[in-house]
Amino acid sequence: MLKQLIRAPSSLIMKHKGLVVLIGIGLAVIMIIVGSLGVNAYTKEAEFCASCHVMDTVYREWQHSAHREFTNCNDCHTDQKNYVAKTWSKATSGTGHLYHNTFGDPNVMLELKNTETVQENCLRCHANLVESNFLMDDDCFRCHRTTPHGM
Amino acid sequence: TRNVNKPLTTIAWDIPDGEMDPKVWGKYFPHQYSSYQKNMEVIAEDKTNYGSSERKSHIAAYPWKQNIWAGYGFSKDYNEERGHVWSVIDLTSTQRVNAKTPGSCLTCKTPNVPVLYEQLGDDYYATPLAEHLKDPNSMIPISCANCHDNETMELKIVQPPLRDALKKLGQDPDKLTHQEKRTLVCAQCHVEYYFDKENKSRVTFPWTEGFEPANIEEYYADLEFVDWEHAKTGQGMLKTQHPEYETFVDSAHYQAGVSCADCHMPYTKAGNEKYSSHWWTSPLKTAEQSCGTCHKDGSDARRDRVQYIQDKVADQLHKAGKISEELILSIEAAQKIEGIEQLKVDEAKVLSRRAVWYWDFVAAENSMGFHNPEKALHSLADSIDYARQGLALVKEAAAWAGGSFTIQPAKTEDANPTREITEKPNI
Amino acid sequence: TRNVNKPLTTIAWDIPDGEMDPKVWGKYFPHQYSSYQKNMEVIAEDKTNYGSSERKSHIAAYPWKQNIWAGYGFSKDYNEERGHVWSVIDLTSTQRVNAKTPGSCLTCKTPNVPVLYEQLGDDYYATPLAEHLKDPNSMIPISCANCHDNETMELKIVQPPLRDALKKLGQDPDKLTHQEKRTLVCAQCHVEYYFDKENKSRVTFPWTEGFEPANIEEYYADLEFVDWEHAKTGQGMLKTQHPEYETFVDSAHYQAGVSCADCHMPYTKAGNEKYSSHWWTSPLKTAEQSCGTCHKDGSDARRDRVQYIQDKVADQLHKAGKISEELILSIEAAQKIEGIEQLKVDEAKVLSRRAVWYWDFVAAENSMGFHNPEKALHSLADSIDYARQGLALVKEAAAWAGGSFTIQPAKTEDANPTREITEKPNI
Ligand code: HEC
Ligand code: HEC
Ligand code: HEC
Ligand code: HEC
Ligand code: HEC
Ligand code: HEC
Ligand code: HEC
Ligand code: HEC
Ligand code: HEC
Ligand code: HEC
Ligand code: HEC
Ligand code: HEC
Ligand code: HEC
Ligand code: HEC
Ligand SMILES: [Ca+2]
Ligand SMILES: [Ca+2]
Repeated sequence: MLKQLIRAPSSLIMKHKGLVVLIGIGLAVIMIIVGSLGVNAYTKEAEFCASCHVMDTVYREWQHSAHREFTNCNDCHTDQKNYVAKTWSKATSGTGHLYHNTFGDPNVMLELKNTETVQENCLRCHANLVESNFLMDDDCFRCHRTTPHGM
Repeated sequence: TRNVNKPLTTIAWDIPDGEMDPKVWGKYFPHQYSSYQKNMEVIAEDKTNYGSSERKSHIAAYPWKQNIWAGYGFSKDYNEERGHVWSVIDLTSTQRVNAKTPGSCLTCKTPNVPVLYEQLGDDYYATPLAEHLKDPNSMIPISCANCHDNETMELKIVQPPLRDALKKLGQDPDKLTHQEKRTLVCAQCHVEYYFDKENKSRVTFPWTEGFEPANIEEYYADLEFVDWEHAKTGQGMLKTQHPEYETFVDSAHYQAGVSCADCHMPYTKAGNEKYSSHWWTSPLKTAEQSCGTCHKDGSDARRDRVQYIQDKVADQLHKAGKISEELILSIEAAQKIEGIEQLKVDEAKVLSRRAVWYWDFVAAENSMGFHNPEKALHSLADSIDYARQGLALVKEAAAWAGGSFTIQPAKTEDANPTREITEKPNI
Repeated sequence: TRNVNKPLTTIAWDIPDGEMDPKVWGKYFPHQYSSYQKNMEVIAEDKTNYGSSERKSHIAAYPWKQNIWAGYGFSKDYNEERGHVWSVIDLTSTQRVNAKTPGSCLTCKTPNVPVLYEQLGDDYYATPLAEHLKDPNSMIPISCANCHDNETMELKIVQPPLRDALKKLGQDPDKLTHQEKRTLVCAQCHVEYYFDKENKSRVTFPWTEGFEPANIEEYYADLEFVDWEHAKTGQGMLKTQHPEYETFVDSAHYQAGVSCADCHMPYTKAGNEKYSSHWWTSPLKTAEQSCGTCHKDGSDARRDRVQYIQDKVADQLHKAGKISEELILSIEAAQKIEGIEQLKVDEAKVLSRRAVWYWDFVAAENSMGFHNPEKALHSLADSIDYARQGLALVKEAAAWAGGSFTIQPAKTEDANPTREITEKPNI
């Protein structure tokens, strides 16, 4: 079967078109799962994020904050609603960071874009503190400018 | 706590191997250096209820210490500790030091120690202190090289006794996490120690039984160790020295992952930059930054709470100290009574050793119990228990022998004066 | 702490004035009611290191209590407390109660008290307990009406002694914030009290000097108050009862605005709804909900920390108790020695009163020191100090009189058995 595949690829593939597509999809799914498991594990710790120079300041501030024992960067900066959302948010923003870091000026002032994600994450941990007051609807970091970092 | 071994990468520096002068290191790190220079400050008004950076006599303040330590250097000269930069000056001017003092005493006072140790090996310890002091580098007080690697600026355990102690506990001093090192660089010095007389006066940390006062007492008992023979009772005694780390190591803060540096080296803003304060002093002076990172109830609330704890500890501490003095003086007086049952007196003497040990574990510790209130108060209850047991024995034995005695507690006026210092550290 | 006096608005209820039956209240509030019913549970395996809901004898567990309280009801019958719904059954079956017991004893056991008090005024207290118990409403154990207003469901201070005590301190019991009431509804009962014999056995809280054990000791000294005369020494003694509030009131948690309800009545999810648990028990059983609101380090870390504190307290507590027993037995024995100096013995007796007071302040408190570790450990150091002082006096005096004595500590086997109970609360 293998030999045949090598000798006459096109015809065979055409013949078993459905099967091959299925195998292909299967392989792709496995690769995505294995890959994202790996990537998620590899990018889990704050040290990964801090491997970029631009992350130095925010990293050191986080490391001096009350949050260091319980949270790392991803707890706030990636969508934690579910596994797929987490992986997707990592992949998209990670590519962005890589691009900017490689081709852009890494010393540009950083600014937070994904405020919604961060806000949701604050609530993920602190909802019970604020659920009985109006703060629920306000951006936490409007007041908590330096939690856990920022000048 | 996680491993955050992250080198500084945005600054360039070039510090030669073996460089000890803080001025050289300071060129590259001006914020850390100028906060380091603040360790020279001695502002009398700036003191807190129980902490201070004034070189004042503990003996005059708590006169009973003269009798507790009779026959030992501490009864003659023992002062409130102050900033790191005074370390060598204070060492060379204390009356506890004499021509026979071994090099061991230099161990926690200068960055020259790891260098000397590399040169001399274990002979470093037994070499007389006076000998070591001929090397001008020994006059450099505690400085950058005591805690940092000159190439990476990472924290590093350089002091031989802590390296030994960690290895004995199965830990590799070169494979600690950054967060662990933020406590352990301090534990290089802020720990109880003894001179291992069977090993060339090697400075050793008595940690293998555990960190409770009872564990360390047991360690010394197994070793039949004595720091000095008491001048009034003849009992072989123990002296505790600055057990900050041993006290802290199972506190609420330690369990929560907090390190010495979190409180004593708060992250501080200088214009657009942040740096770790290198002014090691009472965190109550910097409560906003030191405690505010984690405690949002304001620095007044923090100070109130610290005071609640410290007042309770101080109350039992001074009470326990006075009872120990009473016991020692009573043993001294009762021993002279003819026909007194020696067995009872001997029992009381052993109790005086124990009472003083459990008292000193808190007295020699420098936070008035704050570093671990439960451990401090538990230790003081033990001290009072032993001292009062001893007193009961002595008084009963004296009465059986039909002899009465009176005692005369020491007074502030009796205290030996501290030597004046005019020198200033060159840093 | 803020005032969050927000009435319940989404539920409609109609509870008649004076209604005391929890079943009626429970119809409208099924979650609160079914958690309330859990107070009936006595699961032996479910106990924690130091807490429990099993009605087990404290006397058998710590036999020295028989001698400490000799001549007082507590030496015959004193059990671990359990769920609120057992209050009346446990009251009526304790051997501390007899025909002469005043109505005062009913005060913290049933919602019928405010009603009886309205009817009888201050005569309520001196009326015999047996008399009050004829009213079937007095058989209803602690229930909704002890803490809630039937119309608004708001928390309310209904118990006369706390209303009196607050007024004496200048506070209006009807103008407290909601957060204050989340502690003070418990302080209606979980407090030290005495019967003011000059005021018709009125239940009174000794709070005007402060909440430290030393303050309350002073309060009683000024009053020349005695709870009972000790059967072995003749000394007029004090008994502490459940000083949970007095212990808690200047703890770290209290200062941080935490209330009894925060830990003992955690907000709990039932499907889509949330309610305050009405199963008052050890918060260690519900650490996730009880502590997790504020402490994010997981319930195992919390339990470890509680254990660290409680082990330290228990160690000194049991030590202190045994020393107090030794003192009492020694006084008893020494008193019989001919020619013994009575002045010394009298001094020792006073010390036995003090030693027992400072010990009982922690022994009678129900958290093994957790509610305020510093206060508990400070109190125990005092207890040990006083007891050992007394022992020294007695032994010395006996020796001077040339008489020796031996003592025989109580054993578990000596303990009077607890009365069996078959009744169950009808709730
Ligand atoms: C390859 C280098 C690199 C790594 C690794 C890296 N970043 Fe970044 N990051 C950058 C650069 C460059 C920027 C600025 C460009 C921008 O605004 O997208 C940036 C911007 C950001 C921003 C602000 C912009 C936004 O998306 O809101 C956040 C938040 C952020 N990074 C978080 C993280 C986290 C979390 C990780 C680890 C999971 C991480 N970074 C890893 C280089 C990196
Ligand atoms: C507890 C939540 C939390 C954690 C943990 C956290 N961040 Fe942030 N991050 C925020 C918030 C909130 C902001 C917006 C700050 C502001 O605008 O004041 C932010 C902003 C940023 C920014 C852009 C703005 C800036 O200050 O330059 C970067 C880059 C960033 N974070 C990276 C990181 C990295 C890398 C880590 C891990 C070392 C991390 N964050 C950990 C909450 C978090
Ligand atoms: C994964 C859980 C988690 C997330 C996400 C999180 N926090 Fe926290 N936060 C904690 C914990 C745990 C603590 C308590 C730390 C301590 O003091 O021991 C804390 C403490 C705090 C504090 C008090 C200490 C301080 O640093 O000021 C503030 C304010 C705070 N968080 C705000 C925020 C905000 C704002 C966000 C979102 C930007 C956020 N938190 C996201 C877990 C979280
Ligand atoms: C309008 C300003 C404001 C907003 C918006 C706000 N906070 Fe706060 N928060 C405060 C203030 C003021 C404090 C008091 C303590 C402090 O930080 O000094 C506080 C304290 C806290 C604390 C620490 C509690 C403690 O004492 O341990 C946490 C956690 C917290 N906020 C979380 C949040 C979260 C989550 C949000 C968003 C849902 C939020 N805050 C939104 C002003 C705000
Ligand atoms: C949670 C905060 C905290 C931590 C962690 C901490 N300390 Fe302290 N330390 C204090 C406080 C508060 C005091 C009391 C200061 C006072 O009384 O003014 C103190 C006092 C001291 C003093 C005496 C200061 C003086 O003014 O004389 C020394 C020395 C000290 N600590 C060393 C250490 C060492 C070493 C460690 C780690 C093993 C450590 N501390 C960990 C808060 C802390
Ligand atoms: C393991 C480390 C270590 C060793 C070894 C050590 N010290 Fe110290 N020394 C300290 C620390 C930490 C302090 C500050 C804390 C304190 O004084 O309690 C200190 C403080 C001092 C002070 C100033 C306060 C005072 O006591 O008057 C003098 C003087 C001193 N040491 C002399 C000596 C002498 C003499 C020896 C040898 C017998 C010695 N040291 C051995 C760590 C050490
Ligand atoms: C007694 C120990 C000790 C001494 C002495 C010491 N440091 Fe540090 N240093 C630390 C600790 C602990 C940190 C905190 C590391 C962290 O939090 O990441 C630190 C951090 C630093 C940093 C990293 C940036 C920052 O501020 O957090 C620099 C740079 C630094 N020190 C320079 C110096 C210089 C220069 C000297 C001498 C003038 C010096 N240190 C002396 C213990 C010490
Ligand atoms: C090489 C030894 C050594 C190391 C390392 C060390 N200390 Fe010290 N420390 C001392 C000595 C010695 C003194 C007393 C100096 C004197 O009184 O002359 C002292 C004094 C202090 C004081 C009292 C200052 C005052 O004003 O009263 C504080 C606080 C302190 N150290 C904290 C720390 C902290 C925090 C660390 C770690 C980051 C640390 N030390 C590391 C030896 C050391
Ligand atoms: C990095 C975080 C952090 C820092 C910095 C910190 N604390 Fe704490 N503190 C904690 C945690 C965590 C607890 C324990 C409560 C808990 O387990 O959640 C605690 C508990 C306490 C308690 C109650 C414990 C007791 O024994 O009564 C006091 C008091 C306290 N801290 C005072 C201080 C003071 C004063 C400072 C500054 C000198 C300080 N803390 C700095 C995190 C911190
Ligand atoms: C911060 C949390 C906290 C607060 C606030 C608190 N408690 Fe407790 N309580 C505990 C813990 C923990 C225990 C020990 C339970 C154990 O040993 O199993 C305990 C034990 C008790 C017990 C004994 C329970 C048993 O199992 O036998 C009683 C009764 C009690 N508390 C009443 C109170 C009262 C009344 C208040 C308010 C004045 C209060 N507590 C406030 C945490 C708390
Ligand atoms: C001020 C309120 C108050 C008064 C008055 C009061 N009690 Fe109690 N009682 C309590 C509390 C709270 C508990 C549970 C805590 C404990 O047992 O320590 C309790 C527990 C009990 C128990 C069960 C545990 C045990 O001790 O065996 C009995 C029985 C009891 N009380 C009998 C009495 C008697 C008899 C009197 C009158 C002499 C009385 N009570 C007066 C509040 C009170
Ligand atoms: C020992 C005091 C006490 C008793 C008895 C008591 N409660 Fe409560 N109850 C409280 C406290 C405290 C709260 C908490 C109020 C808050 O946090 O807002 C509460 C809250 C409530 C609430 C408000 C909603 C909630 O769950 O927070 C309802 C409804 C309620 N109780 C019903 C009852 C019923 C029904 C009974 C009798 C079966 C009862 N209670 C018995 C003290 C008590
Ligand atoms: C009307 C008096 C009264 C009030 C109000 C009251 N208690 Fe109690 N409590 C008691 C009595 C009595 C017992 C012991 C019952 C028994 O053992 O028969 C008790 C027992 C307990 C126990 C021990 C339960 C066990 O399983 O061991 C806890 C915990 C407790 N109460 C907590 C609270 C808390 C929290 C509040 C306020 C929300 C409160 N109590 C209010 C009288 C009261
Ligand atoms: C509503 C908030 C809250 C709740 C609920 C709470 N705590 Fe705390 N806890 C605190 C605060 C605040 C501190 C003091 C530290 C501080 O000041 O930040 C503290 C301190 C502590 C400490 C250190 C104090 C000491 O004496 O060592 C321990 C241990 C602790 N809590 C255990 C518990 C346990 C166990 C529970 C549940 C039974 C609990 N806490 C419930 C807020 C809370
Ligand atoms: Ca000092
Ligand atoms: Ca119980």
